[in-house]
Order: sequence, then C-alpha cells, then structure tokens
Amino acid sequence: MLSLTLLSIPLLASLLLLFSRGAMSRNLALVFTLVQLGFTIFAYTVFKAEGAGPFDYMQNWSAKPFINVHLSMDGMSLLMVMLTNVLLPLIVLSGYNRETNRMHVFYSLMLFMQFALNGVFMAFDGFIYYIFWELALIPIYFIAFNWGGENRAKVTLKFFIYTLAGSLLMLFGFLFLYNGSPANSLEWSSLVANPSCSCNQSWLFWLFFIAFAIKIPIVPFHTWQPDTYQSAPTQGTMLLSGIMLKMGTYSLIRWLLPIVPAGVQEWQPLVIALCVGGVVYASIIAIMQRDMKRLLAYSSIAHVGLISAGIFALNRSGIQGSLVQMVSHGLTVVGLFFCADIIFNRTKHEEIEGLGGVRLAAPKFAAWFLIIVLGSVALPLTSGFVGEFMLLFGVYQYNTWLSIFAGLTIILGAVYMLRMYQKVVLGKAIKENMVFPDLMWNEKIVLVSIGVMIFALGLFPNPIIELTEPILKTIIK
Amino acid sequence: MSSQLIFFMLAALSILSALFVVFSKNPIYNVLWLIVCFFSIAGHYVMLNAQFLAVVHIIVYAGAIMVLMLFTVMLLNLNKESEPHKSLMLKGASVITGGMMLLVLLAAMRSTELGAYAAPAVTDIGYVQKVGMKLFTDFLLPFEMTAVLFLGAMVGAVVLAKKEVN
Amino acid sequence: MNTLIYTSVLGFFCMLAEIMNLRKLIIPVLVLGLAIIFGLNMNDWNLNQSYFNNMLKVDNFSVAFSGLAIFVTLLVFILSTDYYENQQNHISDYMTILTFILVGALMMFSFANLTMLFLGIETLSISLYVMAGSKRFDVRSNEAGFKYFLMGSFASCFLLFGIALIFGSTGSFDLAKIADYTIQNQQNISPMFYTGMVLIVFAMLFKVSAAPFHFWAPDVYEGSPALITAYMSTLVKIAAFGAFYKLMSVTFFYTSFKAELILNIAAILTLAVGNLMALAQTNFKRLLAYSGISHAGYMMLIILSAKNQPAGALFYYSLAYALSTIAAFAIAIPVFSAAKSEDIDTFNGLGKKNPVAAAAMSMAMLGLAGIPPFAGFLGKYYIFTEALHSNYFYTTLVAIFASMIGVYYYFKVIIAMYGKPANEANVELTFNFKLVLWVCLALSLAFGLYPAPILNIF
Amino acid sequence: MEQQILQAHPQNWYLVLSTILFSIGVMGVLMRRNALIILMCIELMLNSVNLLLVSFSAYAGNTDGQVFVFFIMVVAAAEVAVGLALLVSIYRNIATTDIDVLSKLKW
Amino acid sequence: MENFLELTKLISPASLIPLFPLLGFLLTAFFGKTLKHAAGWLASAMILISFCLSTFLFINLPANADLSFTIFDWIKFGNVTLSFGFLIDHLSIIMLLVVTGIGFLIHLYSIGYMHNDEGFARFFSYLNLFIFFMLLLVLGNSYLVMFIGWEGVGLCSYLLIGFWFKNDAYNDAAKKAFIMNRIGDLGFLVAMFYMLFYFGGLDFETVNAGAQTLEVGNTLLVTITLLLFVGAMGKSAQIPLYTWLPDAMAGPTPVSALIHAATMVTAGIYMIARSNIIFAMAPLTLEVVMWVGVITSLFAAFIGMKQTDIKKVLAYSTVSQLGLMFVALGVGAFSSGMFHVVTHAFFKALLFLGAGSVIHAMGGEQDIRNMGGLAKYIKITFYTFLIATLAISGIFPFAGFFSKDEILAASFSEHKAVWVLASISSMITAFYMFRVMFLTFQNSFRGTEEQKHHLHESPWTMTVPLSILAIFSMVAGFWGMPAVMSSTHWFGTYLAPVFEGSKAYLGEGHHLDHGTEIMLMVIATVLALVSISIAYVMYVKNKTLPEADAETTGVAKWAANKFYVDEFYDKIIVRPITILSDVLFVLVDKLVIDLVVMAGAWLVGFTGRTIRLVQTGNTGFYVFAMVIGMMVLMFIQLVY
Repeated sequence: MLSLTLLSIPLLASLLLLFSRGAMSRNLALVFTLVQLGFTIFAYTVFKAEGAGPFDYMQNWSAKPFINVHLSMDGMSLLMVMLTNVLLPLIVLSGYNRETNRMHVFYSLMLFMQFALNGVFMAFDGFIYYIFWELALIPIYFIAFNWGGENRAKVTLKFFIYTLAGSLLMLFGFLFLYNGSPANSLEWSSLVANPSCSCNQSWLFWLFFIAFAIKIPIVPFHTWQPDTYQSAPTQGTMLLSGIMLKMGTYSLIRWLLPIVPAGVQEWQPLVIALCVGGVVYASIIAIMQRDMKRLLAYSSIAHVGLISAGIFALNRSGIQGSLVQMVSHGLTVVGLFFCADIIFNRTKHEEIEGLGGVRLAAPKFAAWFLIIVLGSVALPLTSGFVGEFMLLFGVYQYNTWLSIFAGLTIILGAVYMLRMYQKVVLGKAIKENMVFPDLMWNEKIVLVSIGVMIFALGLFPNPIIELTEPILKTIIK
Repeated sequence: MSSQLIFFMLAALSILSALFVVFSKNPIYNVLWLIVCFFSIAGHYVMLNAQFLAVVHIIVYAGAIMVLMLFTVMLLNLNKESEPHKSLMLKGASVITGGMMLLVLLAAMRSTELGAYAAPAVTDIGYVQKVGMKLFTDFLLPFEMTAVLFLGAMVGAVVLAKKEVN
Repeated sequence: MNTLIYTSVLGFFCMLAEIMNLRKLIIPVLVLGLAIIFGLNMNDWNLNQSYFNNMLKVDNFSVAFSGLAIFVTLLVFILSTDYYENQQNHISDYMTILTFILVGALMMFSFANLTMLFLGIETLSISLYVMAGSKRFDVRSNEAGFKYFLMGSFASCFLLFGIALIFGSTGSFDLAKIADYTIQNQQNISPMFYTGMVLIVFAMLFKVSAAPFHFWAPDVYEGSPALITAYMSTLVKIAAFGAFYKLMSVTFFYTSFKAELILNIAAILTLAVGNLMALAQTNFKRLLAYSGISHAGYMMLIILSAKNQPAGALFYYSLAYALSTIAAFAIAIPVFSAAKSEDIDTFNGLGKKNPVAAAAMSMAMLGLAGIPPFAGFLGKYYIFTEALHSNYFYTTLVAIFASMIGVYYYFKVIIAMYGKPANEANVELTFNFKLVLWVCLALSLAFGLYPAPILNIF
Repeated sequence: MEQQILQAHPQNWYLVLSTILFSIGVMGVLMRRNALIILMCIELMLNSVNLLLVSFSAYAGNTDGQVFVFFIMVVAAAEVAVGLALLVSIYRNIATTDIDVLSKLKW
Repeated sequence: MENFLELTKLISPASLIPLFPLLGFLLTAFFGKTLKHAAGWLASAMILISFCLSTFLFINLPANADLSFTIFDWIKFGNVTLSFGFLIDHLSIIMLLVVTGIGFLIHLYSIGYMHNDEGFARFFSYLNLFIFFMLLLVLGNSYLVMFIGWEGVGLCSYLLIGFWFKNDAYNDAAKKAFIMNRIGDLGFLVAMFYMLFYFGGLDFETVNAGAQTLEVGNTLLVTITLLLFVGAMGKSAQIPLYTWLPDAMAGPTPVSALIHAATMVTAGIYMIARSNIIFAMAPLTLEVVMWVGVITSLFAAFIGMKQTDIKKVLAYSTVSQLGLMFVALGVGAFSSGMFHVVTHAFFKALLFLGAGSVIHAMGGEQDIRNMGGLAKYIKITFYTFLIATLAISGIFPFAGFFSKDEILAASFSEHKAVWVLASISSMITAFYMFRVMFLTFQNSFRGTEEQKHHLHESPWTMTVPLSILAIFSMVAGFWGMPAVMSSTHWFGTYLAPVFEGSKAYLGEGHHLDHGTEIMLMVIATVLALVSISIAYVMYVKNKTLPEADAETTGVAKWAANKFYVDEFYDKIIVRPITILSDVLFVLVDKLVIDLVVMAGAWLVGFTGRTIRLVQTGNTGFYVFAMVIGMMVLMFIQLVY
C-alpha cells in the first residue's frame, strides 16, 4: 500500500497545482516534492526493516484482457524512486529566480511526471509498466513544447514520435508475450519464470531493445536527444537527462534481461559493441560541440552508453556498476545542466566560444561547477569514479579490448569537459565589465547538495550496491 | 417448348432494353427503354406465379417511379444536348469492367446446382392472400418500419426541395 | 423492442410538434425522451427475447450497443440546440430525420432477419443522404449528399444481390435459419451462398468505410454540416460495425473463413490508407474522416477475429472512439463557426485564447491517438490482443505501425493550438458544448482508468 | 400449366439472366455521367435482384422472397424520391446533372 | 604480541597524517577570504603537523616491521571487497618524510613568493589538497587507494598549473597535463582490472601473493606491469608522455618545485618500487623500463642543453633525472632508484626554489639571456643554487654524487651500453646545469635598468627553506655511502625489507669489486668536471651567449625546439581527433543517421501526399475503384 501513497502524493499535488496561481504554485510544488522526499526516506527505512511486503499492491483491473495492477518494490526500484524523488525538489528549486509563464501548469506537469516516473519504477506488471512509461512521455512533451526554445514544435514532435515509435514496438512485444504466456498475464514474475521460446526471443529482443535504446539513447537511436535537450527548457532537460533516460537503463535490467534471456545471450556481442562504440562516438563528437547544452547532451550519451555496455556485460560488477552510475549520472548531469542554465540565465549566451572569465566574477559558482565537472569525469572519491570503475571492470570481464576502448571515455571525457570548463569559466572575460552575480540562494542549495551527494556516494557507495544485490539473482544465472 | 421460347424472348427483350437504357443518348429514351425493361421483367414475374407482384411492379415502377423520373427529365429539361460527353475510353473501360463483373460473379457461382422444380407445385404462392398473410404476420415489423423509412424519405424530400420561407 | 418503438414515436412527435407550433419543446422532449428510452433499454439487460417471429432479437449485445447509440444521439442532440439555433424553421424536420437515423441504427443492432438489416441500413442511409445534403445552398453540402446517395444506393444493390443469393441457397432470411443451414450442410454449402456472403461483406465494408470502399467517407464528411459529420462518424460507424460484427459472428460463423482473406486485405488496406492519407490533410473534418477510416481499420481486426466473440472489445473501442470524436467536434464546431473556416489553422493559438478548450482538445486528440490513460489506448490494446490471439500477426504489426503514423496527424492539431500564433477570432464555448465536452472526456478518462465493467460487459 | 413452364427451364437460367441484368446495371452506373441515368441504372440493378428473388421464391415455393421484393420496391421508391430531391436541389445550384462537375471535395 | 600492540598504537597517528592537509584545504578553501595571509601560515602549520607525525612514525616503527590496516570498506560487490586502507612501512615512511618535509619547506617559501598574489589563499588550499592526495598515494595499502592519490595529484597539478587562470596558455598547459596523465591512468586502470580479475584483490599483499603463484615472466605479469608502467610514464613524464612536464612550468615556481620536481613526478618510481615483486617477476618489463628510462634521460638532456628559459632547463633536467631513476628500477636496483628520488627531491627542489628566487628578484624575468652577474646581488640564492648545481652534476661529496653513482654502478653491472648512455646524459646534465649557473650568476648584468634597480634578496621565508634544502643537498648523500667508503649503506639497509621479496627473482646482482666501483666513480666525476670546464670556458671565459632562437640552426635548432615533438603530437593526434569530431558530427550524426530517420518520416509523408491524390473527388472514378476493388478481392478469394 505504501507504493500507492508514493504515487498518490505527486498525482494529487499535480491536480491541486492546476488550481493555484503564479509563484504560489512553485512554492506548493517545492513543498510537495519535499513531502514526497520525506516519505521516500520513510519508505526506505520501512523497506530496510520489513522488505517489499508493505509495498506490494496487487489488484485485478480487468479480466479480459487479463490485467493486474501490480505495484511493488525491490532494491532497484527503491533506488530509482529515491533518485527521482531526491532530484525533483532540486529541479523545482532550480526554477526559482527564473521567469516561467503559466507556472501552475508547468509545475503541475512536472509533478505529474514525477508520478509517472515513480509508477514506472514500481510497476511489476507489464501492462501497468507500459501505461506509466507512456504517461511519463506526455508531460515532458508538453513541458518541452510549451516552454521550449526555437523550432521547439519540430524538435519535440520528433522526440515524441521517435520515443512513441519505440514504445509501440515494445507494446507489440508485450502483446506477443501476453498471448504466449500460459496464464495470459504480463505479471513480471511469471514472465521471468517462463520466458517464450528462444526462436521468438531473438526478435522479441529487438522490440524491447529498440524501445529502450531510443529512450536511453544508445547510438544510433540518439539523434532526437541533442536537439531536444537544446530546445527544451532547462528544467525539462534536467528531467529528461536526470531521470527519464534512467527509465531506459532501468528497464533494460528490469525487463529486457530477465524476460528475453536467450535473446540477450544471442545479441550480446552486437549490442555491447554498439554501446561501447556509442561511448567513443559520442565522446568524440562532444569534443568540438559549440553549444553548451549540446555538448552536455553528447557527454550524456557517452555516459549512458557506458552504463548500457555495463548492463549488457551481464555480470555482477557491470550491472551493479550501472546502477551506481545511474544515480551518479543523474546527479551530475542535473548539476551540469543547471550550471549551463545559470550561465545562460546570466549571459543570455550558450555558445561556448562566446563565454569566458566567469571565474573572475563568480568564484563560488566556478568552484561548484568544477566539482560537478570532476564528478562527471569520474575523479576518484566522486560517485562517478565508483560507477565507471565497476562498469569498466564489468566490460573488462566480458572483453579486455572492449574495456580499453570504452576506457577511452575517461580520457575523452576529460578532454571535452575540461575544454568546456576552460572556455566557459576560465580565461579572460569576453565582454568588458561582464555582470555575472555569484550564486543566488536557491542555486547555492542545489549545487551544494548535488556536490555533497556526489562525494558522499563516492565515499560510501556500498548502501546502493547492497540495495541492488537481490535483483542480480534474476539476471545472472 | 413454347414456354422456353417465351422465356428466351422475354430475357432477350429485357437484356436488350437494359442495354439500350445504358447506351442510348437521350434521357427520354432511357426512361422509355427502362419502362420496357420493367414490363419484360413483369412478364417473368407472371411466368413465376407472382401475378400480384407483377401487377404491383407495373404500378409502382412503371406507374410511379418512372413517371417521377420522366417528370424530372422534363423539369430539368434534359436532352441529347445536355447529355455530358463520355470519352470512348471510359465507355470501353466500363463495358470491360461490367463484363468482368459478370464473369466473376458467374465464375463464383458456376458450380451451383439448383434443384429443378420442387414438386408438388405450390402454385398459389403468388396470390394476394398468400402474400398478404406473410406480410402481416411474419413481416409485420418490417412492414411497420417501412413507415418510418417512408416518413424519413418524405420529410427528407421536403427538406431538400421545399422553398425557403424567409 | 420497446426502444425501437418509442424512438420511432419520438420521431413522430417531432413532426406533430411542428404542426402544433411546439418547436421550443422539441429538443427538450427529445433529450428527456431519449434519457427515458436509455433507461428502458438498459432495463432489457439480460432478457434475451425475440419478437415478431424472430424479426427482432433483444440480447445483451443489442442492448449495450443500442444504449451506446442512444447516448451518442443524446450528446449530439444537446449540441444541436446551439447548432440549429438560427434555423428554427427546419429544426423539426432535422430532428425527425436524426431520430429516424437512430431508429435505423437500433434496427441494425437488434435485427434477427436480413429484412430488418436491410430496412435498418436503408432507413439510416436514406435519412443520412438527406442530412448530408441538408445545407441546401451550399454546393459542397449538396455534393456530399449526392455522392453519398449515389454510392450508398449502389452499394445497397450489392447488399441486396447478396441477400437474394443467400435466400436462394438457404430459403430464408432468418439469421438463425441461415446459421443452421451452414451448420447442417457444412460440406456442400452452395457457392451461391459464399458469393452472397462476400457481396454482403462488400456492402458492409462500404458502410464502415473500409478500403477500398472508403472513397465516399472523406468527401461526405467534409461536405456535410459539422454536426452531421460528428453524428456520421460516431453513430453511423458504430451501427455499421455492430451489424457487421453480428453478421460475421452469428450468421456467417461457420463460413466466415471464406471471407477471411478479403477482410484481412481490406483491414490492412484500410489501416494504410486511413493513416497515410490523413497525414497531408489541412481540413479538420476531412482529417477526422481519415482518422475515422483508420479507426475502422482497427475495428476490422475485431471483425477478423469474430470467431472468439470479442464483442467486448468492439463495444469498448466504439465507446472510446465515439467519446473522443464527439469531444473533438464539441470544440471544433464553435471554433469553426468563429473562424468561418474548417481548416486545422483555425485552431492556431487556441492554447492562448482559450486554454481550457485547448487542453480539452489535446485530451481528445490523445484519446484518438490511443495514448494512455485515455480509453482509446486500452481499446487498441484489447483489439490487438484479440487479433494476435487469432494469429493475425502481420495485420497487428501493420496496425502498430499505423498507430505510430497516427500520432503525427493528431499532434498536428495540438501543435497548431500551442505552437502557432493566434488568429483574432476568439472562441467561447456555450454551456451545452462545455457539458458535452466534459462529459465525454470525463467518461473517456474514467473508462480508461476503470475499464473492467465495460471490457467485460458481455 | 405453370408446372410445365417451370420444369421446362432450370432455375440457373434465371440466376444467369438476373446476373446479366445486374452487370448491365453496374456497367451503366460506371459508364453514364448523367446522375439521372445512373439512378435508372441503379433501379435496373434493383430489379434484377427482384427477379432473382421472385424466381427463388417460386422454385422453393416460399413466399418470403416475394414479400422481400415488396420491401425492395418500397426502398427503391424512397430512394428515388430522395435522390431526385437531391438532384433537383443540386440542379438549382449548379444547373447540371453531370456528376463530373461534382468534384469540389477531393484529396 | 606486544609488537602487534605496539603497531596498533601507530594506526591513529598514521591515519591522521593525511587528515591535517585535508583540514587545511577545507579551511583555506572556505575561509580563505577571511583568513587572508594567515591562510599561508595555517596551511604550512598543517603540513608541519603531518611532518611531525611522520617523523613520529619513523622513530616508532620497529625495524623491518610493516603495518597495513583497513579504515573502511569502500566498494563491495559480490565477493570483491575493495577497502580503503593504509600501509606503513619503510618505503612509505621515506616518502612521507620527503613529501611532508619538502612540502612544508615549500609552503613556507610560498608564503613569501606568493605574498602579493590575489589568489593567495586559493594557492595554499590547492597546495594542501595536493599534499593530501600525495599522502594518500604514498600511504595507500592497495593499488586502488594509490590510484585515488594518483588521480588526485593529477587534479591538483591541473589546478596549480592553471593557477593563473586568466592566461589561456597556462590553462592549455594545465589541461594538457591532466589529459596526458589521464592517458597513463587508463593503463593503470586496466592493470587494476587485470589484478582484480586474476588475483581477486587490489591490495599489495593479495597481488604479490597471487603473483608469486605464477612463474617468472608469465605473460599476465608482463601485461600488468607494462600497463602499470604506462601509468608511470604519464605521471613521471617519460617518453612518449613527457611533453606535459615542460609546459607545466606555467605554474608558480613553488608548484614546479613541489609537484613537478620533488614529489608528484616521482610517484611513478614510487609505484614501481612499491610493486617491485611483480616487476621483478617480469624481466621483459624491466628491460622496457630501463630502455625507456635511459632514452628519456638522454633525449631530455639534449633538449635541456638548448633551452634558454631557466625553468624549462630545470624541467628537462627533471625529466632526464627521472629517466635515470627508471634506469635504476629497470636494472633492478630499486633502492638506488628510491635513493635518487630522495636526493633529487632535495636538490631539484632547491634548484627550482632558487630559480624562483631569481625570477622573483628579476621581477618575473625567466630568460637566462637577460640575466647574468646576479651572484653579487642575491648571495644566498647564488650559493644555494651553486650547491644544488654541484649536487645534480654529481660532484663529490654532494648528494647527487652518491645516488647517481649508485645508479651508474648498477647499470654498469647489468648492461654496459646503458651505463654508457646514462653516463653521457649525466655528463650533459653537468654541462647545461653549469651553463645555466654561469649565465645567470656570472659576468655582468644583461637585463634592463629598472630590473637592475629592482634586484634584491628574497625575504627570509624564502631564503630559509633554500638554506635548509642546501644543507640536505650536501649531506643527504651520506645516508647511502657506497661500499668502498663505508660498510653501512644506511638507506639501502633501511629499505631492504621492502625489496626483500623481489631479491629472489632478480638473481644476485653480481657485486662489483671495489676497483671497478672506484673506477666508475672516477670516470663519472671526470666526465662531470670536463663538461663543467667546457661550460666555464664557453660561458665565463669567452662570454658566449646562447643566440636568439632565430639564428639557431641544424641539430641545435631542433633541440631548441624540443625536437618538434609537441608539433608532431598535435599533427598525428590532436588535429585528427578534432577533425574527426567535426566530421562525425556533421557527416555521420547530422547527415547519415538523422537523414535516415528523417528520410523515413519524409517517405511516409510523401506516400501520404501521393496516394491522397487517388481521392479525385470524381464519383465516377470512385465507383470504378469500388467495383474493380470488389472484383479483385473476389478474384483473389476464388483463386486462393
């Protein structure tokens, strides 16, 4: 039942927000996200104490077609739920001291998004999972579309149709499984228990994989992403990059690996090569990007590519590393996009070349920015290092050369990140008497908390790793 | 074998008249040929013991519908000149298509063996009371519903044709 | 049974009202009457009875669909108050005919005899020909009416020929008897029967506007008055499908395999044509016409798998489809009348001018596109499961791709509303429209979230 | 005497005859551009159906067919009424019965 | 037992050592503004404390005992446990002392040097952070912890090289350093994967234990050691990854002294010494190490001859010295290598600080061509600098003499050719060091007038460290007297337990008899003296000046331009990658992939637009289409 509460808080909040107005709605949003956060922490303690029991909610929804509403919780779900609910307040907070028109709708959509995301991570029935998966798409589409930058209409439509196409393929996969399954049910456990015959799995795999690959995105399914990140409002981009693409990676572990094991086995070499190739590909492209958000977008592609590579390495360190890295990447990427937003907000300038000398005006900002950058280039003692270490080790166990190739990311990552940092923050001020006020209170809170979390996870990643231990049983036979 | 002869004559007549309906240029002729065709069909009815029906047929079609048509033709004074031009290709195409249609239909039904006449003959099926009985017992509801249909059609005709009062 | 009769009576009432100068009363009485009839209809639930020597059979199927039909008509009538505000002198005629259309639809749901089917279809169609052409001084409306008339009557000729052949081979018009005939001599069913069946199938395909017999739909939808388009695209389509489904699942139960291939091809064609052609449309009504065709394509999947009696799927889908469509029209009609045009551009900037309406429209479009949580999605899901269950693998795949394409043109409207600069004409929804609109959306959402009662209605 | 007639020629002849008539009707509909004529051709098709029904009912000794013919006639009458009404109202607007002219609605 | 208790007593001080610099970092970082110049003193104090703690350990650690303890479990997955722990043994203590000791002196020095820089506090926070990471590197009881320090110091060097962030050239240098280190780190990382995979752990005991189960020269070991050596190349600026070090001179001089001379760059040597066992078990790798070392040493020395920037000269000499150390490791003389690390730390730090003091005096001037005759203006600096120069040139009895002699001796016994090359390089070293010496301090002043007025001796905070270091540069040598001179080689014996394990695999380094040893010493000294006198003749007697860059020709020109290695790298690596980046972005991403996607969409739309034309609006056509459709379908039905 706790899972229902976790869902209902943001849902009700989003409905409520529709009736609030102006800045009030933003404060409300903040309050509700904080409440949700508090409740999540409570849920964590409960989970620690009593396990999944209190979260399990099973309710038949329809007899034909047979649909069960099955919400539950395991370590992995809890982890992602926590990530979501930790990031949301920060994302809301990052909207302070910014102008947003029709604020109540904006934040209401955002909370609806939170609702859907929580649902995705807690759904243990294929159908419900799919519903939430789609639900998460709608608010972000409208956020990106209504509050987005130039040629948003085209870009967001591309994004929407791209992802929807993927998810429809997945739907077809689910339909097929539904028909094949003895009990005509999409119950996760039963799908895992009796997977369909390997002849089908080899193509079923692609249905699911493409859906997730588009969401993640894995090269070459990524072209929607940089455009969307660039044109979406920063908070939308944070949602997309921080949490939404984790839906994809999460789903790889939760649904793809256990449900079509044979298919995964069959295609593992190709897919993992794809992921690793994507890592290098995206990193190299990121090096010469001119627009800050685009650069971050490509860096994000590189990171998640590594995450998926680790997942498809199909070994303990790869998968757990991916989970650690999901969290870490969620934190860092949100931080980075926020820094980009701060700079844009001050200078109205996104071109890397046209920036510089921020350090002079805003040393605090520069310092925190640097910390987050270091987190994303996986410096030891940051969460990024733990994640990438485990991931690369996972890939290494699959194939040494692949791991070395993927390891290039720690070099290239340094290259593009430092290039950006240098051009944007260091150097002389491009414009004379550039006005660049240092961090405002809300920005300070966001960046500091992200920075602190990065180091905390970097020093003590074990809680996460322990949390996600059990899921491995279903994947690593 | 006179009967067969009659059949063939009637059949030939109806087919020919039908063809004329399709091909002749002048709308008036079309109407007239159609009437001829209807008469020939009425003849078939008589041969098939549907005497009452034959009569009704004449009355309704030849009497009512065709007159209505004729009126319209007059009203809109359609004639050879006003007849829209049809390209030869169109003609050819439609003839071929029609022929194909016929072939396909026949091909579909080629292997039907319909029992010849089912003896003992019930020769009075076409009599008024028979038909009447059927109509007002089994087919009562449809009969009533035709009322709705007619009303609809009437109102519709009025809606479409009535002069605007404003 | 009662439903049919009382509805006809309502129709007669309208004409009387005209005579007795009670125009003001007409719509209130109609609405009230329909509400009552709706109740009576529901009262027949679970009484499976046939009337007039099995001319008419009232079973749950017919009751459910009649209920739906009546409900839809109710909504349309509520809209019609404002729609026909300034042509009071015709209102009685119009309402009469609309009511008779409902009568025809009811006959198509509850027929137990091909005669009734035929009469039902004709009652429906003939009245529709009139309504489609009811804007007498608008050439487009005339054209729509006449095209519909020509093709419709042409199609019904084939229906009749089919019926005749079936009668020839079975010696009866009674569905039950025909079914018996097919069961008794499954080996030597006469080819005439099959031919007849196929011809009837063609006629029905025409009525449900499935490719390659869909040509009339876009033109007629575009030309007819908006309200009629709404009525056509919901009630008529549902009626046609109800009848079609009944034929395939009851009468041609044993012989449908002969038409399977045809249906399959038609379904795929319909999906392709409907969605592809819709992409490039600029006229909203025409867009909805094509979307209607594509939805027909999805429903064809049910007809295909009629063997497993997926009546529930058909009903749920029709309901979802009708709700979204009417909601869409409830916004579109005022917008059109404000902008004096029926293009998608008329929605430009609606998001600024009237956010509520825009939001509602978006919901309707999402519903049509079949995106959760609206009923449309679950309907599709159910249909696809059924289709896969009867092994129409590739047809389902096509349907999946079709719905990918579908999203695009539904979102064109949304983008117009939020992305394009506003045009000056500003839009206000009157109470009736708001009422209908929100009833539809609320129900669509409700059934989307809590579908069990509808899904498992049969 | 009817018996002889009926025995004299098998039912298929009627089937074929009416199919031919039907096809001619179709042909007409396809060929003609004058709405009125098309209407007539449709009537022709209907009549072919009638003929078929009557023959069936006669051979099977079953009146239903004939009764059905009545309904067809009724419908035909109604259709003609409505059709002509439409035709007239169109003629009022565009002064022609050529259906090729009626192609404002397209694409 | 009580031995154990005694050891456990040392845990807390040991784990405190890195904490103080960290604390200092945090304080100076967060309260730098308020602390102002107190920050400098605070930071130095912190280092002093750690230094005291280190000495405490040095005193209290019982002979040839080592203490390895876990502080907390860092990463645990499955049966792998990577814990965060420290290892205290003689090796780490030596390094501790060097790092904290020299670190402290340089902090002290910086207080004066950086006195009127607006980034004063920031500078010290960075320095402290660096010391913290360096201590982690030294103390770590596993490769992973070492790696933390390893990357950490890389970060700090990035921060400190780019300390004056307004200058983009400096920023570039910083970035270059970081990235080149990252290249090495990848090797280190992969090496760790190997160890983790095959030995199931990363702490030194586990690895050594695992390694000893394999036979010598096993490919696995070779791979691991080679990969580790790649890491070392990056950190310790060996060919081909050395080019960052000269650029790193962009940083403030104390930084060059601390990081790029004394401590960080020796991390590579430390690491190899630390993992002496596995290296000893991989002779092939040792071979490679040796050759890379000697070539680097020679190469750098050549370049050093032609440099005119005082710091650049020192930088190249550092590279060359590091090369020598690697030679030592390569020939298996680990302790000699470490010994040279220590002595080098002293005199090279001294040299840099001296240079710093010179630059300070010259008001930022770094080109030796504009100096000269400074001896009379800045005495202390001059004398200390002289001492250091003598030390590095290996003149008896300065520190350099002993350590370098040991290395030469070892290489002689192992490999004659290497010995020759090494001797040449050290000879060249002597030459260019004295070249700098003379050009800077002898003859008359060549700078501008106001520079001349500006000339002054540095404040005591700078001179004191100079003097202390000078003292050490003189005496440090005596910790490791060769067998000829004294029976006890204190340094060697002190480190002996650490390198015990590797002895077995190295085979008895056949001891040279005293005769040869003396002979070698003499040769070395003579060579040094010869080159010194050449330098004297050239630069003092007939006052030749290094000509302006334009006029240099032939090999000289090449040397002056560092053999164009940077340009080469730029051509074959940097440029291609940047081009590739654009190409991929424009061609592949935008054109191919996006085009494919868009083409799909467009195709669908196009089909729609096209078949839409079927809807001609002509009823006749519709009817036709319907009928034909019917016939086709029926036909299919029939034939099917």
